[in-house]
Amino acid sequence: MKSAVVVFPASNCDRDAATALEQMTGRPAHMVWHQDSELPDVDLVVLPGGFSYGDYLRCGAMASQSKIIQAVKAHAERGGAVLGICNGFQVLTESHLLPGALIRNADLKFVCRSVALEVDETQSAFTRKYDKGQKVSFPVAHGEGNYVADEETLNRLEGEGRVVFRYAAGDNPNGSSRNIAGILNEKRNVLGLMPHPERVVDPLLGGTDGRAMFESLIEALS
Amino acid sequence: MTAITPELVKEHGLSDDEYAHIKRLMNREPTLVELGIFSVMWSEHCSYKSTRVHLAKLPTKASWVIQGPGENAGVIDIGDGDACIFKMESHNHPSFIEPYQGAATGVGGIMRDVFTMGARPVAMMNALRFGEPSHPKTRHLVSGVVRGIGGYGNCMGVPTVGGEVNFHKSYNGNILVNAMCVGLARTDKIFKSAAKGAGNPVVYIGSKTGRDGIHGATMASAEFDDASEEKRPTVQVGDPFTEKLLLEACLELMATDAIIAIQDMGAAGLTSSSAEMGDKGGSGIELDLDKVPQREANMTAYDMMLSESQERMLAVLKPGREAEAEAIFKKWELDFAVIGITTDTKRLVVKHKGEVVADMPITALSDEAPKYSRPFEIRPAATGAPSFDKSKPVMASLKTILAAPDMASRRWVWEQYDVSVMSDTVQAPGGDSAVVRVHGTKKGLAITTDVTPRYCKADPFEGAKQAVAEAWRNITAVGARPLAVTDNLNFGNPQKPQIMGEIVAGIDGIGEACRALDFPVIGGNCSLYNETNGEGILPTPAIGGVGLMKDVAKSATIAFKRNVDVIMLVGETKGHLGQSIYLREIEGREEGAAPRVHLPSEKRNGDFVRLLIEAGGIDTVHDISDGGLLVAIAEMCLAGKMGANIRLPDGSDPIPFLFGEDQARYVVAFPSAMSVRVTDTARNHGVPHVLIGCTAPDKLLVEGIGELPVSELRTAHEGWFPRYMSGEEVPVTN
Amino acid sequence: MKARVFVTLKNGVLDPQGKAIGHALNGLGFGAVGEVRQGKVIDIDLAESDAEKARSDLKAMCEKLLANTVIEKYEIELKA
Amino acid sequence: MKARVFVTLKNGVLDPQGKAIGHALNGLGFGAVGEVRQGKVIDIDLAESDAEKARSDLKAMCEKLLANTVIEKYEIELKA
Ligand SMILES: Nc1ncnc2c1ncn2[C@@H]1O[C@H](COP(=O)(O)OP(=O)(O)O)[C@@H](O)[C@H]1O
Ligand SMILES: [Mg+2]
Repeated sequence: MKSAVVVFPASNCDRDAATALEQMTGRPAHMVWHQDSELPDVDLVVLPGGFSYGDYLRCGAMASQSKIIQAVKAHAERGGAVLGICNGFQVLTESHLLPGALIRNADLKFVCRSVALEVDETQSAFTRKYDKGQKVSFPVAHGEGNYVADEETLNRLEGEGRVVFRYAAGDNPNGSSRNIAGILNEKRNVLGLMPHPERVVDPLLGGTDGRAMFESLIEALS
Repeated sequence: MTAITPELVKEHGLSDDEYAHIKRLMNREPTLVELGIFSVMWSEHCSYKSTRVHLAKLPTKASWVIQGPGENAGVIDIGDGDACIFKMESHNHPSFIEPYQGAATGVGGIMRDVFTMGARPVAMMNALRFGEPSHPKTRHLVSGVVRGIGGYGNCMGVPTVGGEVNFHKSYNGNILVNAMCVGLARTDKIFKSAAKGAGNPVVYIGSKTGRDGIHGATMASAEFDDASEEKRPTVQVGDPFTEKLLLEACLELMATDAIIAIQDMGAAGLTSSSAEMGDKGGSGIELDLDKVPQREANMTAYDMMLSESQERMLAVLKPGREAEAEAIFKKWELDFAVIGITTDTKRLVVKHKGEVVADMPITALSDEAPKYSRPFEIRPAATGAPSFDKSKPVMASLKTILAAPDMASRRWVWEQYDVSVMSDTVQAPGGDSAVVRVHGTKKGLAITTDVTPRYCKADPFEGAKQAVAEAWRNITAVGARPLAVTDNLNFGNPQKPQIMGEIVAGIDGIGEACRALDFPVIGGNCSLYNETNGEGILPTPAIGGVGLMKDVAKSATIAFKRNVDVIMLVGETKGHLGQSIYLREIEGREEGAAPRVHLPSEKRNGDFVRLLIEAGGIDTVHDISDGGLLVAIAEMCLAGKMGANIRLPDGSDPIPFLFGEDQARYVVAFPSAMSVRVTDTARNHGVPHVLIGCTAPDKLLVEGIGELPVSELRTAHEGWFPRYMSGEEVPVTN
Repeated sequence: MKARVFVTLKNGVLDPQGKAIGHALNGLGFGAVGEVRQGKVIDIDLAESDAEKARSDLKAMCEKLLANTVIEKYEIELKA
Repeated sequence: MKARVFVTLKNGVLDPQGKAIGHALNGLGFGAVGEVRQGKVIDIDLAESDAEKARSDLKAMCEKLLANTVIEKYEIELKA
């Protein structure tokens, strides 16, 4: 699987994503500057976590206007896989590649801790190696991960099996509607999620529950 | 030209003698700009005039020290061509005025000190002291400071991996916010601030200059700014986004060989950075202020030289490399301007609108800066072993202690920090030291900050020794070899002989401990004049320590791991209750002698514990500090989500044994099959040790005394901070 | 020309900040405080003398960047 | 009664958000955009019919909570 990681000004999980990708796929990821207008020939594009443009105005808003986003949209249009993690998820909603919006955590505090998640959907290139209903634990680290959308959108996401990860009952760190932690687009090739799978691929660093996501992608895209 | 009146001199914080000396050095009256430059360069903050003679006594050398005090940060060699660069600094006063921005810019400032030397910051720590919880300002300050630290550090993408939080009434009007940054570089790619050579371009990079935090602002606004309607805010606002760009741009420029010298603009911005670079390089510097990127209209030379706008750097480049550098800063969308040139005159010359507004010998700002041997008086240390009520129920006391503001879990704090970004955090907050892997290797850095201010109050010398010893112990407890420290000396007014005595004794205590433990001081910061209504804060010489381990996979943690592991107490227990948490929280008294650190025992016991961890198989260690043995064991139960059965050695007095704060001690747990090997090794090394029980499910039990479910301990320990911060509870303590 | 743009949450969209402020104000004894909503105000210096053109540019800025029209609405105010 | 409170940074205080927004707008081709400053607007429902009283309450709210008067200033607007 060939992959690229987009670097926005003040992305800060770009190296983490690249390290995880290299560790899991055995080949280095392309680092793509936000001002570039083209993506290299890759199967997966990762929009990493961080604070693109300082998270000023709204998280992900300015990054969604970057040149590279047109290319990311075209890649998604062609059926290429796109994974937005944390700030990357925010960029995806701001670019309208995913519905809804991410607003301030309900308790207004930045939260960094491990959360219990349920894998709700395994019919996707991102999660086929998980079991449906499997409980996994990923860290979150964000101040604005509270997913909101109108009822109709929420119903549709659920009805179409596009809610991929949910915070386990009682462990919702941000007040997200219906405990939503990660969602797919209609074509199921774009995933955005607030928790960080790339931070749980190394047993020394608090777990390996994120590995199956990369293994799923490798199987689906190679 | 503005006449320099005695009032103006006074408003610049210069004494009559100092001003007379300035006139001698200049051979004339200074201009206003020159006066401003002298005032900041000769300030306590920049010149260390009260402490320099004493700081000179600290041990600063070891074979692994690449750079001791004197540069922006200290540097140690951690093998394989890797260097670790670190420093701690205070932002106390600004954080009291505006907790969010004060703490945030404190974080930003210390990061610049580290990346200006070529390092990528990899870990942040924060040592915080607040007033008593019942004080009306405390909650607001805690909330703002923690948000500010997180706001800046999280955006930078550097994990904040530990720190300290204390509450005490002596900080009611003067909180302490000390931040430490640890970075990594290659030993052959370390950048310094000596602007050697003449004719080299001086370049300004980063944010534009505004009128932020200008000293003597009251005076300045009356003098030069009749147009402005508002009083100028002296608070600086941090812009972590720009800092992140500045970090990446600087590291990119550093990968070339275009830089001769580079220095962040910290306190006293353009003034101190240019003066220090010229001083260290033995050169002169000529600045043209018209070239300085400016945020506001009509800025005066005085404004620009004294501005403390954040996220700025000054560099000296090799001639002809300007375009290359500029391209990098353009890419990162940062301001870049050539604002001057180095000369061979050893003078700082500042031009503005075609006029020379300052022209002064650089040595007048450095070597000639005042240095005082202030009178000091060493107050006798508190003595005696306090009495206590033997009938108080031990388990209830344990619960009370675990829920005390100084002892309760700091989870509420650290969950607001990104602790795992950069994917190298092996041990996040909650243990003895944070452990951060050196990216791409098996090596790890162990990082801690420590000081117990109540010991320092009772006995400044022993207390300072203890701070070093505890840092050394915390690093040892995870299995790392302690290598070096940075200090942050927070004290009251040095012009009071009693306070000066605390400072002198404190520095001597640090020196003695660092020498004995082979733990040199490679950097530091002094924050003096910390007072509330004329009362000094508790003397607070915070110690930031860094150690190295060869293989992070072997790092020990405090969590009990297996049922029926043997629990061993390492070190001698006499039951020292003076100045203990037990005495304060249960008996309501702060008295008696502070515990003494016997440095040879400290070293012997610690070396033994490290040996056990390094040999493999021992993965559970906790040092014993605040609260004593039973608190340490309770913390190990909480972290491991399991219990323990403890048996007191024959003849021991329960309360002093369980809650005494004797030094040089650790709790170690291991499978019983290892008992013989471990006890033999201890005997061979002459290390006092005793087996005191074993791990167990669910309950902490002390034989013949009582028991508590771990869940109940958890509720007590985890509950206080969130309850307090949500406004539900304002306990009256200390 | 100076412009002021208001960006506020659409009705019905959850506003955690507004809620927290309202709660805190009640807690401070301001009992008369009912619902509170927080939004942004963005002041812009525009080198543009034609009010029509300014207004249409500002509208474009809002649609493109200043507001997230999924959850926010905006108002534009031109001054002198 | 409804009130609108504006909380904005004092002049001279660095506004990183405004700066970044201005920069982004320029980057999007809005060349006429000069300085940008971002502030907050807080809309408050007040169960208070006396305008005088409302105004003085709002002032107290600003001083106590809504504005950080070290770096921010505020304006109060009452609406029917
Ligand atoms: N301000 C803080 N930020 C992050 N972590 C903190 C902070 N204060 C305390 N901690 C963490 O809480 C744990 C307990 O702190 P402390 O009791 O001071 O440890 P010790 O006694 O081992 O020095 C440590 O892991 C420490 O790093
Ligand atoms: Mg410890």
